[in-house]
Amino acid sequence: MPLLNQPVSLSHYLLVGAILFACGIVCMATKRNAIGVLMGVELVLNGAAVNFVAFSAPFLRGDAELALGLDGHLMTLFVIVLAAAEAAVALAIALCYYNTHATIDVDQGDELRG
Amino acid sequence: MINWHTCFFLLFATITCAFAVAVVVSANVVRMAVCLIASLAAVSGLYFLAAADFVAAMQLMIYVGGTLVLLVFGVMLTARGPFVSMKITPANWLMAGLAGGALLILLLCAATSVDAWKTAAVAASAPAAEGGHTVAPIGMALLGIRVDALEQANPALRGGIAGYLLPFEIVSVHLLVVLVGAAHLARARRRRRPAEAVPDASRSA
Amino acid sequence: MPVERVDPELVEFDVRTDEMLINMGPQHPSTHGVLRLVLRTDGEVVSSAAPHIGYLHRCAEKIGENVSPRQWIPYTDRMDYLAGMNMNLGWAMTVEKLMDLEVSEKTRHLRVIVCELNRIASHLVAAGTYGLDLGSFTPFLYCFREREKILNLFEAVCGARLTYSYIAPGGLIADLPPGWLEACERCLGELQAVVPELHAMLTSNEIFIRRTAGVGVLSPEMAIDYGCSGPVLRGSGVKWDLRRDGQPPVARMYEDYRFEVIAQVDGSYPRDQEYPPVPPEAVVGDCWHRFYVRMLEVVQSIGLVRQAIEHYRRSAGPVSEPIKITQKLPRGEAYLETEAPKGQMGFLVVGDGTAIPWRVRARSSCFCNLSVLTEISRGCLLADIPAILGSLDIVLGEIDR
Amino acid sequence: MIAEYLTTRFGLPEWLACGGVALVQCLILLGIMMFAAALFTWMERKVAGRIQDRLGPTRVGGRFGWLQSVADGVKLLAKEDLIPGEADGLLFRLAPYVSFCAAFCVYLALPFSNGWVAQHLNVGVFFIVAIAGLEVFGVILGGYSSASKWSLYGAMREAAQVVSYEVPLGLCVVIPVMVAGTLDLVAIGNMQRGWGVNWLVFHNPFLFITFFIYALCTLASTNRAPFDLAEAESELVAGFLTEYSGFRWSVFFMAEYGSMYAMSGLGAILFLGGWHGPIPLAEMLGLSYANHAVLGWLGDLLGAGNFLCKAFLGVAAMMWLRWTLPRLRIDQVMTTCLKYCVPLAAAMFVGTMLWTYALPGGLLPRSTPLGAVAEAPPWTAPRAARGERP
Amino acid sequence: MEVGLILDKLKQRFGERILGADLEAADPSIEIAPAALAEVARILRDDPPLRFDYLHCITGVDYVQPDAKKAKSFPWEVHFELLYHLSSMAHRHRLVLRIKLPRWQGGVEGQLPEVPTVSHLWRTADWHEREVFDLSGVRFAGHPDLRRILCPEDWQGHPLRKDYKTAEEYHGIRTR
Repeated sequence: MPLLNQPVSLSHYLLVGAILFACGIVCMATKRNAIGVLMGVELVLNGAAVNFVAFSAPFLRGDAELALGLDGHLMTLFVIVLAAAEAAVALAIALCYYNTHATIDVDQGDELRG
Repeated sequence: MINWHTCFFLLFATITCAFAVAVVVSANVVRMAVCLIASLAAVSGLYFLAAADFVAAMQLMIYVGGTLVLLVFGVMLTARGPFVSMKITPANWLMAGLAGGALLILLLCAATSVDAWKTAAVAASAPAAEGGHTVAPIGMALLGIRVDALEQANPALRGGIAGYLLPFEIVSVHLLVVLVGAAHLARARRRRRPAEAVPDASRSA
Repeated sequence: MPVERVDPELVEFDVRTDEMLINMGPQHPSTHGVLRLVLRTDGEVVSSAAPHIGYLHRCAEKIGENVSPRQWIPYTDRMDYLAGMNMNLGWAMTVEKLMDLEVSEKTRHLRVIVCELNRIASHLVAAGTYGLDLGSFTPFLYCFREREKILNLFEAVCGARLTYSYIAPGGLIADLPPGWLEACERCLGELQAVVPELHAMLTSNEIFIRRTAGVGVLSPEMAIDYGCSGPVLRGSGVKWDLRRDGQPPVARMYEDYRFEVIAQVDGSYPRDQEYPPVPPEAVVGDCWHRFYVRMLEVVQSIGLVRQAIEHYRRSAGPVSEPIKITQKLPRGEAYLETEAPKGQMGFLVVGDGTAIPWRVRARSSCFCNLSVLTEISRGCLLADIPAILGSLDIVLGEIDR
Repeated sequence: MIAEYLTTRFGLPEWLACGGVALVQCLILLGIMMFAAALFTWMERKVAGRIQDRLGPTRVGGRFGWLQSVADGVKLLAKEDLIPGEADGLLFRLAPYVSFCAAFCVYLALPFSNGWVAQHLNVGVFFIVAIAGLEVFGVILGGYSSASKWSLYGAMREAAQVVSYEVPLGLCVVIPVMVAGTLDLVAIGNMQRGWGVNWLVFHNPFLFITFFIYALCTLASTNRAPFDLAEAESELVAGFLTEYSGFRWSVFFMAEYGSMYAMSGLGAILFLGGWHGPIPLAEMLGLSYANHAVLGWLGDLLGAGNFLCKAFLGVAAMMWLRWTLPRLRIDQVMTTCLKYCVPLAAAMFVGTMLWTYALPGGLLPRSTPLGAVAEAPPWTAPRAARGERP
Repeated sequence: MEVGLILDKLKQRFGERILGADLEAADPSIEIAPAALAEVARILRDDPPLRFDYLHCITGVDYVQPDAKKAKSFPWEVHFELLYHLSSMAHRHRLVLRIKLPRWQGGVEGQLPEVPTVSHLWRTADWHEREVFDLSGVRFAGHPDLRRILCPEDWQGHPLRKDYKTAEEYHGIRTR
């Protein structure tokens, strides 16, 4: 494991992002609870956001001039804000679903009826 | 070389990943929410380490303090009896595990594929300890002025750098629409119970 | 003035949650004893509140059938234990009515003194605990401090601070000790100064008004229908006070006293003194008015005690002696209600010619006042339940007997 | 700074020096927080007692009941530690510490005097507001995991209340930040040096009103009466604390006092001049680094005393309110927030914006914000500004 | 209105079903047939000159001497009595309605006597009737929710009956 011996670099951050991302995917795939699925989405978004932040830090990489700089930060900010919006809507849908179907199991929501 | 940046990176990265895995593994939705909170709070620590102080504060404030409270609220509204923990079939696990594992391997390969990414340019602790001082530039960028890129050497990059005024506006309008939509969606159908449909004297008084 | 009422139909469009049944009590800080309310709630909205009583049932009526009227006096103390004097008085006068006894003038005025003092004490507890119910701790201690002074007076009279057994059928167990009247007057003076303080902390406090005005509105018709009495009835704008409108023995007791029956009639309260203004948000019959009536009655009672002290000083002769324990009761029955602090406390006694009554019945005012809770708390918020319950001012000892 | 000194003077490895300093700083902050909690427990009893026309504690530890908090602590530790059978044991145990950690983390970025801060963040304001908002998780978890309906009610109320009040609180915090032009608390504090009129609260009428909105939102976000709906002992038995007892209960309690003090401190820095007194005593006496390092240090010490006093007074005001006012109802709490606080704070924001546009320096001549940053003691400025290469 | 006049009025209307009156007592009373209670009560409440809008109390009195030795000197006949204390706030008069019932319905021990409810006329009767049912053992026909109110729901017997025997134990708790 050469990465463990090195000072922290971009790759380290990318690894964390990858793990978050994969966890999010698995979470989305396995959870039957609508809110559980939502949590998976949050993990995926954060995985992406970690990557953005990592790419924008010039001191983490050998080719500092290629760093994203502020753009990465700004993209992350947009991700955060949009994730909040997404969570609000998704939660509203989940509650609406819960109110009409009296369950939160997404597997049972297979009809196109409100 | 062990320095504090490494130390804290390992700490936060471990917390992040461990709790992310816990979110996946845990069957109880309330515990999932708790793990998610811990995981995302640690992510904000990673942002601090990557000298993205404003983003880190925002992550804490909006994500952890706002979105996740909302999520927990949703959990509490719906988590009762059978929905607290729902069983997942092994086949489901297998499929998801395979897909996730494949994706993870792919991403790991990609993450370690570029040599320049594996070597930190400077001792990483110094800029991180200083914090990024990104607040003012980010604010200016959102207003369409890139104070950080004025001396950008690479003309290709300088050409590609634009202000973020328009996206900022779009996002703000988007947020408004989303909030209105969410408020509308969450309205429950009005129920009438005969016992309550009768107006009692106290209300007409 | 239209009042913002929490209408269950209006609130329900909010995020729907499951209906929940909650037991409020029997161990709960604001049920004023061992009352259990079963609340059916939808989020914060209470769709129904059903009182379950009986946790303090001590078979007082059954005991009354096995002891003589003198011996039952201590049991009346333990009904409304915040107004033992008034309980004593109710029972004593009922037995006197059955036996057709008259008490001396001095006894009558002395009874007025202690009963009105006890009314003040009881209303102080009601006001203090009401503050507590609304989350304000300080008025509670102010009220108890003043009540303590009254209890000191009672202790000097009869040796007890809570269960007095002072008024007995036929008279009183003792006359006043020397110097008592002066102490009493001093106490009244101090009390008079405290009332404005309480008005400032509660009655005219903005948050207090918001919490109580328009909450738990009890219409006068409903109040009469449910047999409500006392400040609960008067808070609904019904000018009815047994001290003025009661059966002859009760009305006669107060016959040469000047006092106002506190109730809002034709949109205004009696104006014999300076009272804080009625806020525009308040609706007759709401929690605020019930509380206000109590506070104003404290002032009236102070005046009554002052008058009674004058009367007492002028009347000669000894106080009447109570009947003996072995005193035989005539055959027949007598029912009498007196104006206790919480409302009309009625006693029924059926005599069979022996010293032990054949049947004793206590009609509790709080019992009736509490029964209206379900009606006036429909569709209120969870936080309104203590507000409404506190404004009804119940004592479980009296409800459960 | 001290770490650098240790490294250069004693040749300690950097990680050890930094770690040691960090540990000491944490311990000091923990000590401050614990001491504040203990002091406020005692003070709350005394203040309540005095307001209620009684004495409060008088016996434990001598004349004024000094040791009452210790006695309370001993009692709480000795109490039986109950976990309801139906409760989610792990979360139930975890919840108090979540609250406590959040309250504690606030202190990490809170400057006590000019540069006396554990971690100097240039997003200090946001960091504090964000971390303080995390305290709600402990309450929600505790309420949820207790498996009691009353606790659940408390948790739901807390969640709804805190999330709502975060909005006006954030707005109120942003207004002085806008005037100061920085999120750095040390810089904001240093801007307000000089006479008391330089305090941001007197900067313009809008900020003056903002201060009171901030105070209101602080009450709500720290769960103090009249906004203590999550606890609401007359309605919800004890709300989210219903099932807690003994040590865990006291941890919640310490978190509450800790965050009260922190939020008052934040208010003191943002509005009330931070560590600068109404009279610039330190400047008059020449207590500055320009004269001598020790004198400068003394000046900072004076500043710290100033700051602690202001925060302390804020807490005292909170206590005063608690023992005076009845509790609001949940719909009134939400109405206060959404109908009054948010629009009012937004209006103050616009007002201040226009004011600063029209009168950039405020009514009184003052140093510009960016100038104030530069004038901070040399070691608080970023290293780059000192001309060093990282 | 004087009780005598009320009596005349009721007699005009209900004739036979007004069984008697005691106008001399401290609390004048009118005795009516149990079956007529609901109708009489409605008239008492709604008739404008009567307007008995306030029901103070419902009392059940058990007239029986369980002690055989004292039974000889028992001054009343064995029966059960219900007393309704009514008054009118509008007219300031009052009245006691008296209803005599057998101690047990049809003389069968354990069969509670029955009277029509008045809880639809005076809401306060709701709880008072529950209390009388609970403690004295009278069944109020038509009562919406006739449950025990003061004693536990599974309590045996009606304690204010003179022949009530306390159970030895209640849920394993000794009661004596």
